[in-house]
Amino acid sequence: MENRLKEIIESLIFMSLEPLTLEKIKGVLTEFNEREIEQAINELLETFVTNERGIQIIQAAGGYLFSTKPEHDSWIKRLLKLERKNRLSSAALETLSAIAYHQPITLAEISALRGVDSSHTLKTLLQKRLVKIVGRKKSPGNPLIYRTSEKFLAYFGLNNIKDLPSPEEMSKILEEENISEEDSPTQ
Amino acid sequence: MENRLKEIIESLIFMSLEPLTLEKIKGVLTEFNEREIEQAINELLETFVTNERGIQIIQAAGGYLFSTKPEHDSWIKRLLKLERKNRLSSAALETLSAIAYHQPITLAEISALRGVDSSHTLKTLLQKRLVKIVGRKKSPGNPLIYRTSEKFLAYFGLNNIKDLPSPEEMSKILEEENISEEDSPTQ
Amino acid sequence: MEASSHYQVKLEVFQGPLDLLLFLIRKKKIKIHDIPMATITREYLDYLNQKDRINLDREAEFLLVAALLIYIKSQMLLPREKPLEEEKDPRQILVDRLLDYERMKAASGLLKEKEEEEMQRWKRTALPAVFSEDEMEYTEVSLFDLAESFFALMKRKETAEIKTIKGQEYSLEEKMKEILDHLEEEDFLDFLDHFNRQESFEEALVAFLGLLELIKARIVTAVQETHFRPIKVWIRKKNVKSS
Repeated sequence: MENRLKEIIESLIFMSLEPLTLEKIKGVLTEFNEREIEQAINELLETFVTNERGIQIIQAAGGYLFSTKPEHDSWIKRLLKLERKNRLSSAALETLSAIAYHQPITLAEISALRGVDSSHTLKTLLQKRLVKIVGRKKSPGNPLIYRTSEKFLAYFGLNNIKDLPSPEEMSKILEEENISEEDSPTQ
Repeated sequence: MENRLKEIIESLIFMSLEPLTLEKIKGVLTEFNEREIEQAINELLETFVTNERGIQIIQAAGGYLFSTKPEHDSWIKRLLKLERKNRLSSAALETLSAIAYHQPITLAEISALRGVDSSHTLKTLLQKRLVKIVGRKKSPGNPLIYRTSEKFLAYFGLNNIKDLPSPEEMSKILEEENISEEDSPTQ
Repeated sequence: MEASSHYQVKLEVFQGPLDLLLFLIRKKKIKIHDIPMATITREYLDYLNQKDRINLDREAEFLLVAALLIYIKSQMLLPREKPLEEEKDPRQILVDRLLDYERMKAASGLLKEKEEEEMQRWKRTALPAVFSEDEMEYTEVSLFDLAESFFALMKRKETAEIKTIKGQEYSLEEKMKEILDHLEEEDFLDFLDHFNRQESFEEALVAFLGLLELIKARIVTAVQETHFRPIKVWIRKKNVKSS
């Protein structure tokens, strides 16, 4: 029975194009209790660690999803006849990190942080669905406010926005970098 | 090495949208000889026979393809139904946007705006309770008039219908072409 | 003092004035907290002087920060009766902005690494045709989608109204190109959706003929769902046969 549950969950994850959340799995498997389900998922994940498999289940954006392994990248590109995937511009990455760390945030605030008008980059990010409008700020002009989306998490392989280093951790990393730079003999 | 080959083939089959033929596999894996490839495929197929897996590789239309097991059909249907509940087709989205921005509105007005008969999508939206009937218009035929519902606000995370991005804001976001911004993808 | 021209760095490589400023500060290996205003201001202005490659829009942003630098510098040069308290340091506003910026910059570097990692993992953007249930046409929508959809609708209507009646002729090639363009972007083209989007019956007809042409030419494949399902046709891009 347990094995069957594991199999069912595997097929559900397989059939989902977006990370499949635990809630959704539970919502489908109403005749199993939550404990059983959670345990089956854990066991399922384990089988992928030990087995020699070309595909694996990863956790992203709060859910589970099938993905190929990084080391097979070049073969898949050959199959799909793709040279490379498009990457985000550095402006887009900068804008995304401004939003990720300061959300919810307005366009004016993003531009102020970056020191550059960011409306065009924001548009690109909205169209790529990496950013979403979540309402308005209660301030003069009632500007729209933005947040990173679920797709943002999936795109960067994050399970949760909290997986990003906190601002404090970030400052610490930066300080250490600066110190080691100062200490380096190549002055 | 052999195991690696098996893994690669598995990931190729996974990524293929159509049954992946032996020729195509050979065409991608040019550095392996045909024998090796054929053997690896056979071994790969065997692992799916013995293992308790939710998905399997089947042969169809002259190629290999991942498939779920027939006995899991009912669960998968449940999942798809669940996902469907939360999703909107592009036609539904368009209809919903016409209602959101022009409410109160009649079916004839919606259809005129969209240029296509919208009775079917309107029905879907009513079923999903994103739209509600609020009365009849005092005009010939007394057609029903529609508005977006509370659930609509919740779905889009709005406090108030006035929080919808205005057409002016959208045109600013979508139309502005700012050549100066640095959006070319970085290598 | 080393000449700034020694660094052959174009202004374009900077994401903005703060990025340039941060670069200059790092180059001097000084801490953000104690910026030597005179030096940095001079270097910054030197960079702006090679401005032949920046366009007006960005120049304004660079000049704004230049003005800020000069202002801070002037504040520091003013004779004071008593020494400034720490929090009154006129540089503080700049320091805060730079620290914020530096953090963001570091975070964006981190995102870049993550992106690079994720690029090597392939996820499916569509399910194999065998499984295609009609869920495929459904997408998760956001407020932006909603507003965008309306915007597109209005645009379509607007152009439809402006267009006066002309001898409506639709080119087969154009319609074929439309389909291929769509397939460049997406893995699938939902056949019905596509035809619903055509403005008139004639146009839809030409689009359909275009589709048939593409199938005949084996550029696309129309896949019908298995067995007893209601007729639902999917189109997908087929890799050009190498043989």
